Amino acid sequence: MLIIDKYSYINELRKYSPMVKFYFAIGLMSFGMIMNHYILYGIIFLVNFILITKGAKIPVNKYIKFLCIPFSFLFLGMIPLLLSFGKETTQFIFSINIKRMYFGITKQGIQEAILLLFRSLSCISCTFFLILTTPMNDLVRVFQKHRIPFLVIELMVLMYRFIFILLEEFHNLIIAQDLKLGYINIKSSYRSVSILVVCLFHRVMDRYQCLQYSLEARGFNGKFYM
Amino acid sequence: MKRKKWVVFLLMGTLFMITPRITFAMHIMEGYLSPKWCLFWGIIAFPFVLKGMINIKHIVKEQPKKKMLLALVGAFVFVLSALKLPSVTGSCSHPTGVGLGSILFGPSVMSFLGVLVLLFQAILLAHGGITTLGANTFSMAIVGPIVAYFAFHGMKKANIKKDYCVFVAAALGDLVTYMVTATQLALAYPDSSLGFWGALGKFMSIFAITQIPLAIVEGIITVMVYNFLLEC
Amino acid sequence: MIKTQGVYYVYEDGTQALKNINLNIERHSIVGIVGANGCGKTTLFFNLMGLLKPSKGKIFIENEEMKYNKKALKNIRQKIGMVFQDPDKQIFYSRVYDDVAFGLRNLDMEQSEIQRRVERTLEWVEMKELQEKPVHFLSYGQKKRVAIAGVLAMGNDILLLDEPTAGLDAVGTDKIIAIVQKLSEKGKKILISSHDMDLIYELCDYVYVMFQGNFIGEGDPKKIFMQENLIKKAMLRQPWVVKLKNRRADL
Amino acid sequence: MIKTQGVYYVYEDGTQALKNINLNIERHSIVGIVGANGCGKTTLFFNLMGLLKPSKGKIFIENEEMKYNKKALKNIRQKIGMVFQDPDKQIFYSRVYDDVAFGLRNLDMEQSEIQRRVERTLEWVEMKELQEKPVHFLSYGQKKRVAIAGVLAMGNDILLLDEPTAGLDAVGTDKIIAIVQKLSEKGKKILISSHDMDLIYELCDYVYVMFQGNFIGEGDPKKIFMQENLIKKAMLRQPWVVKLKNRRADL
Repeated sequence: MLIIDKYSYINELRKYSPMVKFYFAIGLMSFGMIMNHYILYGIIFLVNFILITKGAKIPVNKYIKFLCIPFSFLFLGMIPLLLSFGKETTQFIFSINIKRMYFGITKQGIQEAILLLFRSLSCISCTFFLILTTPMNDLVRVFQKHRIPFLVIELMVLMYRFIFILLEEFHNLIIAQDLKLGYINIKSSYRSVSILVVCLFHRVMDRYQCLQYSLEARGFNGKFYM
Repeated sequence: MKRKKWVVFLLMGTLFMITPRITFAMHIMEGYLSPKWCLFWGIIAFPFVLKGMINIKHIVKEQPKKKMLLALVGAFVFVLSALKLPSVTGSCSHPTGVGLGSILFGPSVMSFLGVLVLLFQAILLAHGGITTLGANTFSMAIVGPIVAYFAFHGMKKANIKKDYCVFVAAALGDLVTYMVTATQLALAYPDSSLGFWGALGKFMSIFAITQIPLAIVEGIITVMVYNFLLEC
Repeated sequence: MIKTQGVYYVYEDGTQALKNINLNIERHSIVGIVGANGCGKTTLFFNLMGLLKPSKGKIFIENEEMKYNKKALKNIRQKIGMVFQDPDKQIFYSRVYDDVAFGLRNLDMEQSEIQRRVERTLEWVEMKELQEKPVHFLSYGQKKRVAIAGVLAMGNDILLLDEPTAGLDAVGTDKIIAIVQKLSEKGKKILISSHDMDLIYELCDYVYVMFQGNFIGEGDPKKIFMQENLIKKAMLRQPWVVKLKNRRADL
Repeated sequence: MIKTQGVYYVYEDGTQALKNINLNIERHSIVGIVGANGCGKTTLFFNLMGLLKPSKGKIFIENEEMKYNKKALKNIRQKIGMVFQDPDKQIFYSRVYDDVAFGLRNLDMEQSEIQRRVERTLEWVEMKELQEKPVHFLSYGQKKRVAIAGVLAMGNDILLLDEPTAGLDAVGTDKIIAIVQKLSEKGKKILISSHDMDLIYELCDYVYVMFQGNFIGEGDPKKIFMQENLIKKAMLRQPWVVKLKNRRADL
């Protein structure tokens, strides 16, 4: 259902130690950010690209699709960097005059934007390496070894399980609404969305009731051990 | 009454037209902030999250089964954030769920669960990021919920009609979240000649102003949800 | 009314869910699709409803090729209705009446017409007296009938029923069978997916046997279910009535 | 091992769910409880597990009256295990191993012993090869087997199975039947609630017929299911094998 999660279980690097993968990804990301050079960022991106597509055997077209997920933010966030104000025209490559101010694209802006683009792509590629090759259940073990509070671990483990249950319920309800033309126009869409949220909320509470019984039946003693 | 509704819908429609099509995944992405700012926002967010965690620890100490409820609520918020709010232009936006969550569960629970939700979003959806977790937590899980919570309860105390309280809380929670995001970006990338304020203007116009119609949508839907919840 | 031509469907992760599906329900009134859990029955239904788009092949609804724009889909939804296996996945209102009225309200129908339709449909599935009840007070079988009413109210000509009797007791099953037969008499076309062989044997006048995304057999249920090897290959079990006949023949 | 004496149960909203239930599974190994949806089977199981407390009447576990303090309940959980109808409501971990180990870890067992037990149990239900898969990738039937493993790992002597085959296809059902038979051979007592008459007929050596919270009949399945009127009153259907026999007698 969540495609990144799916790949994290079926990729070819799944069997390697999650600890190694975790330190590799975080280490590479931090190293790049500290050195802050766009050639290094480029190299990191390429290394991860090869590891993900050749090592983990994630199809190239799928990986490119994944890279598009954060693209909208990247695109929107770049605009303010590229555009800037100034009192003189000299610093601008292209500008328009508004009263006594100039507004346009500066060389510095382009440089800044390019560096940011490289940094973001290199960092996101490290994250992708980690999340596409290491399933959540392995990551939890890594967190556990780093002495993250036990309560956090417990909640993460439970949440991970419940997310898929609720997500399935959620998708089914949306399909059922769609089949009854629930999203045919804006008015019905609003009605559908709000009833969907309410329905899901009630389901959450009902589920809690049922889970309490089965928890007790299984001899729960207060802790969700790992 | 019916006519009034149509006026509202018409207004909404026009607002939608001017909203850009790309309006989802507004968490600050991986690598967007320099290490300095990552750390800074992490440190700022930490005490709030810790407070939330201590509160929750008290609850689950008395009733360990409540852990399940918290995890269910966390999963619920995660799933809501994957919800697509429909709009006229055919584009979609994701609600923050900040207002609803804050009204239903209180801001301190939200700040702690919020971190977990953001972490899951980074790991399972590649929305946001690990390095920017602190910054995103501060905007989505701390400031947004607190503003929504106080807006709701402040207005309720002033005997304002419930619907308006809910609407303002949800819309404001959404809007403030993105205003904080814009501020965070402006701090990290000040304008070369106009400095922070210049940058704030630029980022606000992209990350906050375009969010106004979406905040209104979220407000309306939250009101509908709230009323349905009261009904049953 | 529904026809498919070499339909294939591949999921995002590469799983082949449907392979060369050729379905034609034109000359039959109640058609069954039998297969083990996970053989692709639901995926096929989702393709027929236009919720999923075939990776290859064509689907025809009333001799027109299926299109996937909003207007075309709106049309399809008014022609074909689908009832899910689990009624909880299809019922979202807490009041029976509201739930059945949901689809009609989306069509911007007049209040009085909605009421007329909802009441008639609820009468039809024998749920009229319970229309004011909250859904969570209903039994599983009653919920199932509410879900069917919600789809029927739309007035579709073709109905897809996904495992309509799963989890129901004898009485619940009988009620569903009666509803399906009544619908068929009214001229509706019905497509049922199930792994309940007895049900399919009793109801259908044509049957497709599905296995791992393929149709591995089709024909008159009376003949199909006699082919022990085919049924075994599909990981199914012969209907009891057929077993009975076979044993009698042995005597 | 389990015995009840005039057990009544009334829900908070006033619904009488159980009326004068007298159950005794001492002399039988696989006992069936049959009844239509909503007749009170699950409520009875919850009472036997100590999850609900009877409004009136007594429950005996190994000749001791059930107590409801923490220690007594902990004891009961080690003697009786229950598999719920919906595995999604019983499985807490997405890692199969962790879920099966859950009950054992609650008992503060040693790590090596836990591992031994979990692996043996998973082998037992034929889920060993799938243990690396997360629960959300498993089919319904596979989840069901994980849920059973989680209960079996505890090594209880008595097992309650609530609708163990609901929603399963022929292959899934056969696997559950095989598991139940193997368990019974190992000397475990098993109590199955179901409305699948064929299943109960095949498996059980004693059966209770339940209707609206009452036991309206009990005895050897071979005899009980011959009483057509009783079965009809309970809103059930005779097993096919019995129908077959009757027809043969008619010949």
